[in-house]
Amino acid sequence: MTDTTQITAPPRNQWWDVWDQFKTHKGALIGAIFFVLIILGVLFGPWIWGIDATFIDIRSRNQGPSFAHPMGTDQLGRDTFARMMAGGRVSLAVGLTAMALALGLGTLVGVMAGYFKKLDGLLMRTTDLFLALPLLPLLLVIIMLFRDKLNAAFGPEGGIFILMVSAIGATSWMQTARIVRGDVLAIKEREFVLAARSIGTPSRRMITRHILPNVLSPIMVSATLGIANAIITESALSFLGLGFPPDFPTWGRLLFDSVDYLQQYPERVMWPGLAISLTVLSVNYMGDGLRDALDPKIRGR
Amino acid sequence: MFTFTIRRLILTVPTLLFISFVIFMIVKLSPSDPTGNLPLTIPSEVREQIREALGVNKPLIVQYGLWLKQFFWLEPRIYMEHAFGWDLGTAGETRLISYQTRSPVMDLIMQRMPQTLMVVGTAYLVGTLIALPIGIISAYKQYSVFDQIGTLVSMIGFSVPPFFSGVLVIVLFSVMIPSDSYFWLPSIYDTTHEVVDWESFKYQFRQMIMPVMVLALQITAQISRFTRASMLDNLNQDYVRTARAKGLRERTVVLVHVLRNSMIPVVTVIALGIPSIFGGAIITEQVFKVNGLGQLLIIAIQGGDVPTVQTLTFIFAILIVLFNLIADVLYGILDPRIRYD
Amino acid sequence: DGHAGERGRAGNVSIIYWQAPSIMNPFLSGGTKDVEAASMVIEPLARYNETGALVPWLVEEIPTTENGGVSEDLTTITWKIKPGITWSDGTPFTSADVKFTADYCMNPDGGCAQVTKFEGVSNVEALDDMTVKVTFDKPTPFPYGPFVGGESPILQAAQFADCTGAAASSCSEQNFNPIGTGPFKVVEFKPNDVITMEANENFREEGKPAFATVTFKGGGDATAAGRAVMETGEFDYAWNLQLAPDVIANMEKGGKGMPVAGFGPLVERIMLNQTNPSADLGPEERSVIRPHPFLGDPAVYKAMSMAIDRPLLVEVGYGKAGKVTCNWVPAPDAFNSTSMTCDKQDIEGAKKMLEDAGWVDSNGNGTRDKDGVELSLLYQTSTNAVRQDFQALIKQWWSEIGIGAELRNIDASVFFGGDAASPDTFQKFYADVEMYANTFNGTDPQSYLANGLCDKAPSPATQWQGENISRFCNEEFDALHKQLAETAGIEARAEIGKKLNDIIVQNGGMIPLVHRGRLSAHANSLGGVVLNVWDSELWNVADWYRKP
Amino acid sequence: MPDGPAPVQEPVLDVRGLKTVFKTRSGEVHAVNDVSFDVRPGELLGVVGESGSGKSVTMMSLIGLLPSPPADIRGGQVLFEGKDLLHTDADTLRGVRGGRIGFVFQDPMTSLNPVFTVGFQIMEPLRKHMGMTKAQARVRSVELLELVGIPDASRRLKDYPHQFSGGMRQRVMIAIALACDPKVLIADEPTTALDVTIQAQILELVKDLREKLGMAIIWITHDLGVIAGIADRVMVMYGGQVVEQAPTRELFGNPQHPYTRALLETIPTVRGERPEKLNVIEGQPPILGAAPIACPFRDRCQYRFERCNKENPPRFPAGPGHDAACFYDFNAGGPRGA
Amino acid sequence: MLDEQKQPLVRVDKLKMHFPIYGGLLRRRTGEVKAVDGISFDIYEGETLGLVGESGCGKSTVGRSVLRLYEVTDGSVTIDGRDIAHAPPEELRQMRTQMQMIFQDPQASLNPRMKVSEIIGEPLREHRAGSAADRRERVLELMDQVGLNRDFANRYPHEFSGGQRQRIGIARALALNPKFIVCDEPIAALDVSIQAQVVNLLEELQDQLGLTYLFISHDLSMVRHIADRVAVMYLGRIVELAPRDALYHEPLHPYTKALLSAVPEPDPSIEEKVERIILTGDVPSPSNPPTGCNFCTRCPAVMDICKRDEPEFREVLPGRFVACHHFNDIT
Ligand SMILES: Nc1ncnc2c1ncn2[C@@H]1O[C@H](COP(=O)(O)OP(=O)(O)OP(=O)(O)O)[C@@H](O)[C@H]1O
Ligand SMILES: Nc1ncnc2c1ncn2[C@@H]1O[C@H](COP(=O)(O)OP(=O)(O)OP(=O)(O)O)[C@@H](O)[C@H]1O
Ligand SMILES: [Mg+2]
Ligand SMILES: [Mg+2]
Ligand code: NI
Repeated sequence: MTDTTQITAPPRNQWWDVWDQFKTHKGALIGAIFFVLIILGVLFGPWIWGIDATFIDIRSRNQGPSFAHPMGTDQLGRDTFARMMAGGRVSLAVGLTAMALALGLGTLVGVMAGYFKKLDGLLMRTTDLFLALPLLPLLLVIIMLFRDKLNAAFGPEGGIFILMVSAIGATSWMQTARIVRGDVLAIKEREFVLAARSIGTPSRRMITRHILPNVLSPIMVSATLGIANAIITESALSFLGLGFPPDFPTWGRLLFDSVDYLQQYPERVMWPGLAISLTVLSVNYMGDGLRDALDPKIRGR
Repeated sequence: MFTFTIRRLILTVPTLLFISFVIFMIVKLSPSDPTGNLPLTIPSEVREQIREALGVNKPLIVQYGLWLKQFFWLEPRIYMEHAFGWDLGTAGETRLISYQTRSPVMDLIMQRMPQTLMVVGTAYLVGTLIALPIGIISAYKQYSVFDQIGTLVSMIGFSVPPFFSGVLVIVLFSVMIPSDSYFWLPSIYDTTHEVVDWESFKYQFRQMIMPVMVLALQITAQISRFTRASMLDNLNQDYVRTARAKGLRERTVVLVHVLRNSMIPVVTVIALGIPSIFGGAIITEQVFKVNGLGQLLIIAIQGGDVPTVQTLTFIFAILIVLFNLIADVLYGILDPRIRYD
Repeated sequence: DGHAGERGRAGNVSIIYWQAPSIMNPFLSGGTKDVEAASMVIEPLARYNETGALVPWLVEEIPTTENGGVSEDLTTITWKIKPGITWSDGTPFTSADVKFTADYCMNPDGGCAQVTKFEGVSNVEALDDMTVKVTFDKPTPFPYGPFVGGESPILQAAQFADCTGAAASSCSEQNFNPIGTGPFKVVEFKPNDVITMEANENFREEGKPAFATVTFKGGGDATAAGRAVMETGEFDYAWNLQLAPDVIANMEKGGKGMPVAGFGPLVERIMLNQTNPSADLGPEERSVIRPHPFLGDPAVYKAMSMAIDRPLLVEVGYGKAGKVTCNWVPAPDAFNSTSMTCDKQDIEGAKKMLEDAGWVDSNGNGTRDKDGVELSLLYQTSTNAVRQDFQALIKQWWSEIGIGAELRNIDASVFFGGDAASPDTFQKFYADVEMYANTFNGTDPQSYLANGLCDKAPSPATQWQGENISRFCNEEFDALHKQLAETAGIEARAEIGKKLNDIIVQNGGMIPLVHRGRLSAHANSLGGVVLNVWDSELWNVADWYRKP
Repeated sequence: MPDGPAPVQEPVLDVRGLKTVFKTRSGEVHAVNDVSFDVRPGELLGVVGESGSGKSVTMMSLIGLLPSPPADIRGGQVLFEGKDLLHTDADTLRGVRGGRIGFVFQDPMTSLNPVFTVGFQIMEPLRKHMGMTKAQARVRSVELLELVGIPDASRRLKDYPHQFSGGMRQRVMIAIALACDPKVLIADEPTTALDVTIQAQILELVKDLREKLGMAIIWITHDLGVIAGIADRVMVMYGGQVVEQAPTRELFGNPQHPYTRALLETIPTVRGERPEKLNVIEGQPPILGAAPIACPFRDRCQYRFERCNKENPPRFPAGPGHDAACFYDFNAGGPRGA
Repeated sequence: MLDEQKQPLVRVDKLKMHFPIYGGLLRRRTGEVKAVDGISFDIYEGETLGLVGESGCGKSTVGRSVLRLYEVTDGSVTIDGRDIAHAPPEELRQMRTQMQMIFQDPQASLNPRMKVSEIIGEPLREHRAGSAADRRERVLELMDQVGLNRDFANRYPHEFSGGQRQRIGIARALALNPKFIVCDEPIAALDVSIQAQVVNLLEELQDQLGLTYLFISHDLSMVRHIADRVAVMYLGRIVELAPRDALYHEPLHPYTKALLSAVPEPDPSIEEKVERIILTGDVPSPSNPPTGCNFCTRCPAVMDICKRDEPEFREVLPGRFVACHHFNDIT
């Protein structure tokens, strides 16, 4: 023990352990690879694939898959592949941001309610209240209510994006809040929190250092469910005519638009349907794997 | 238990009042206009006149007060009069009137209730009945082929929006299959159909198959996942080992000891899902033309029918609050360890 | 075949409307679905046939100046009711019912959606049981507003006596189940869902209707309705299938039914803003002060029109249910001007025209400009898949001739909602061009043509109400319209109408695109369907029968 | 205290060469290695060893209570009433389980099903194994509860486990295990979770019951004090193996395995001498990764020598009814000769 | 240990800790769990006071209240001359450096997501300014002190065995050089062979650093080993407090007697001779303790007065305190 600076054991981040465990879950690994591929695809695909998603080539409309158009074209001759990528960007962006918002809100409320006894009653009643509000109708009303104001401020796409994300986010944080609160309550009783208190750690650091890292796994799991939920809600809103404008591709929109052509051009339904299902599926499997990987009982030694 | 229930019941009153206010205001403030759906050829003076006739232009707080009174005081009395034949002096009072149909909102809701309950309720039942065994077997045989397939199917069920799966089954069973075939299924739900004999029952059954299955797929997906998780939690408990040590059959161990415990959270989740039956499955109803409460709501929203939207939304809220309460009470009843008092 | 025979011989007929009827009283709702559902039960004195011609319905003949039914000074019209007509409850149909109907709708507290039909009516009197005289407060060359067409049917005075004025909306029993003279009567009305009807045993025509019962289903979407008629054969008649042409074509292959199209005066057009909508101006000035920075230049709006490939638009958007048109009023036929053609796209010609007028791309940014004014415009419309396709296509064509366009779409309920507080209504027109379709009721376009009058322009002073959306203003037009209002005789009126149409199109009030028809579908086995766009589609439901 | 049973009696349960392996993600865990022992009727066999030494796994392997996977019983025989329990059909095994062999688990808080009444849980094996009617079973359950010292038994049948205290729950567990008059009762650390005063109650009860019912008892614990009080014979386990076995007095008086010795030395007492400093066994218990090829205790052993690293010592006889798995002969004071 | 010159470092006076129970329609306070119900004791500098009793009798609650991890209901706690029970937050925070705690469950008391070095370094981070390098140096020093290999600094708690984890907990408690440490059953979760290691370590540290311990345990034999004086708790009260040898040799209170007699002896020859006092029944609920003496429901020597009057906790022999009516006459 003479060399005090040299630490022989590698400083191994626990995320590596999580990753090791995650890797052993086959479904999760495949899911993760898929998800990364999809994200890379929609992010960088449009750079590589030269055709613009809004470019109309009216002469080649309603074509089946070919080399020029791997997924065919739509009724105006726009390239479906390009539209799928553009749509994926929006759908995933909606999914990820709405999820992040719901998660942020849910975690904030959950942690506050769980940690500060005084806030608990108030925050949990608020959560109950939100749970008691029938969501879909309210979502519809909210969208009707604010769409135009936001459109005016951020342009039609930006406005509806903000609206969609905040509407979905604001109506789906409650479950997370409840779960997080429950976990925080349990963690608060764990001895290491008491230990930190006996040291004199103030609440702020107590939350960031001890509570939050330990409620991570339910949060992560809600996160994966949240993405799937947001993508699907967006498509349902498209169906009810309240989603993004029709010329603005999202997977939900593309799916909805092509349902009419189910018999003539079944592949048109297939692409967005497949994209949504695969994303949701991979995200769900990832969630399963993450839950296992983040559970120290399973990960243990 | 009893005081707990009473306490919760009392607490629901302010909650509901607050919710009613929120709902009233949100819906009211939305730019929905009762004349929005009239043809363009109707000039604006006429629109204004219609609005005036519908009482849209009164102060908000007056409207809220009136609405509250109608909802909580007038309508219950009217229903009591209907049910018991009393006279409670409701004759001259104006009820909650829908803008679109100019008829009492409550009557509309009552009219829609049967088909929604029939279709969505059956779907919920079927979905639950399918989900439970799937969840139980998946958990018992964790990571088996059955479990993997169950997971896959339920995730697909979770990720396929009903406007897609609905249309898909319609194309498969109503379009591709000739209508004289035995397997042909009607694509449009007949809400006037009455079951009087075996034949009409068969027809009712056939017309329910598709909407019920499309809905049940989603319900199954969710409940089976939940059941599986809950079963897994319990399968590792010590008391299961005790039961085995007693020499009980595997079936008894799982179906009596584990199931009973696992069902406690599942049952409450199922109870919490029941309000959604009344809320209808808006999209599925739309696809199969099961004109239930969901469709009523969506038409009302689109048509700017403010009283209908408010009332319907609020009824959903009441149901949610109520079933939350029921779920909590159920939890206490099912789990002898829980004592709320 | 099933043409003739006893009443009710053909069993049930099923009709699907993807918009569900919410009420059976057209006076309380102007919705087409409601008007048409009601038309099977309650009837007007006269209605339009499929060609747009007036036909007597509950009266002996159509009153005209020739037969003396319309007074020489054009201020009164006298209807003579056919004898022997009874309501479905067996009581006789009299002039008192007609007079009651007028009173009902003209009551200011009733919120009658059809008051425009009674515009200018100063008095309605029952001269005797069979005669009704309508007096107008000024000479009315086209006096066929009240009691004509599906929107103005006759209500039974006895049934609605207690439902006038403010009480109108509380009479849900009456509103759902009006007693009528039509071929059917309501058995059960489920608002926004299903109407069940049965044949009216007191119907005036022997052996009609052929069907004993009607199932009138509402709700869903156009695709499902079309599919139910043409593919699965579950329904006999589907209304207004606003679907992509290839979808319709594919459904037709199902072999169970066929689409039918009819053309009224509905025109999809691009309105050109005559005022300056610049966002830099205050709300009191925006879309009020004239002129527009460049849309007043004939070269610009003509080039814009030439760049459009209308046949392609028809093919992409409407198929059978659309025709190329260059006119504002393409129907009825008599009013359809033939002085312009526009069915050829001419990109080169358009470019040249702009070039000649001095619009060149001097700064190389892709859009032409002149004197520092860029040819770039804001193009708005309501949210609707076909319109967005049109927008995309037209934007591409315009960009080919060097006109830039920014697209915008607004939710239909806002766009057409008429909310004076919203900046996005089509009436405010805070854009350079906007696209929508408009039409008029009946066959006489006089009041429709009034939408081009200077003083009908929406402005802050009128709370943005008014139908002259493009703020077109032309002295010649105003004068000519005045002349129309004083002219009787269909031919003379048509001549003036065409001229008015030409003035507005040629002076850049609008760019008409597609003359839209209505497309419905009926089962192959359903006979007697005559699609009528001038009146209720179900106008002749009494004549429908089942082909063997 | 009865001094060692008559050796002529046939064992009721005879375990020979039991091997149990767990297959886990990170490789195999050899939890039980070649464990052999027997119990005779009326005898109380104490099993001690530190946590993870394989005590519970051994006992659960006997009656097929280990879930498989991950558990895999690799070999051995468990002779009970003339049958090999490792190789009988599931039905017979179930008949033995709960019928002929009763089991009491460590944690009384979680071992009872929380949603069934205590009565239901006691009556279950009675109805299953003894074919009793409900009424008969109820009478018998009341008897059983009274036997284990629960006052007001007939009323408490209707109560749920959470309405009982820990000690009472453990009594209920014992009542369940005794329900069908088992020949063998296996108690896996039944008092570890209880307070000393309650533990004393339970120990008193077991002594009583053994005298009354005359069954064989296998009593697992890691508290040598408990063993000293009730066991006739003791078996010490370490690292998945039996390292020493002897009659109780013999073991405490003349331990023959370094682990046993060290263990006896580390334990503080409330009555005996109070040493200034506690003795410790340095080091950590072994990891049971692979089948042992050397003595599992070698790393912590003071008497270790070359051979210990190469061979796994077999159980050498060390006195009457006494054997120890160690190459060091304490009687002789040196390594065992070849 | 009855060295009168020695000053008490910790002085607990009539400490009460009642947890409220809410119930009824309005969630009113309907009662309270009297987890600690008026106890007093002193701990002298450098001494170890053992606190024993059955599960649920309030031992942990005492330990936590003394460190003011709970807001006490009544009574006072003075440590090193400063009133802990009523100190304002900032002062309390500073005083925390003087008093630390070691916990029962070495697994639960370490944040599973922090590295060992972070765990041990946390108190330093909270209370000592200083560079990261200084801190690290101190952490390694502490690890040496408790016998942990320095190489383990970057590992996570789950990579350690129970005994090692407890050493981490001890190192954390030592980080700020406290005077007083509350050990709340520090060995209960450990295996017998490991327990001795930890106890020895605690003793060594006490000698080296002059620490004062409140050693909570239900293991009477371990307490006998480590404590100088022992307090026996029953249902929220201390029933007996005495120097170690005296207590084990000759317990005075009937409960102490029963408790001691219940401890099994790992020696069959002694075990045979032990006279067991088997207590009947269960411990009453602390929310509804019996009137009079707490122990009267189970006491083998119960008298009438026990059911009426609460016995006073007083010194019956020099240095020996008992709360029992049997000792009423002794003054
Ligand atoms: N399901 C399992 N999967 C993998 N390893 C297991 C499993 N169950 C037990 N083990 C391992 O088997 C070994 C023996 O465990 P066992 O439970 O028999 O110990 P024990 O002596 O009963 O200890 P304790 O005193 O803690 O009850 C341990 O090393 C343990 O880690
Ligand atoms: N936060 C709390 N709220 C309510 N009651 C509590 C709380 N903490 C402890 N109690 C109650 O106070 C009593 C004493 O608890 P405490 O944890 O101090 O006992 P203990 O002697 O430490 O027991 P153990 O040996 O099991 O740790 C118990 O009845 C317990 O239920
Ligand atoms: Mg064990
Ligand atoms: Mg404690
Ligand atoms: Ni003896």
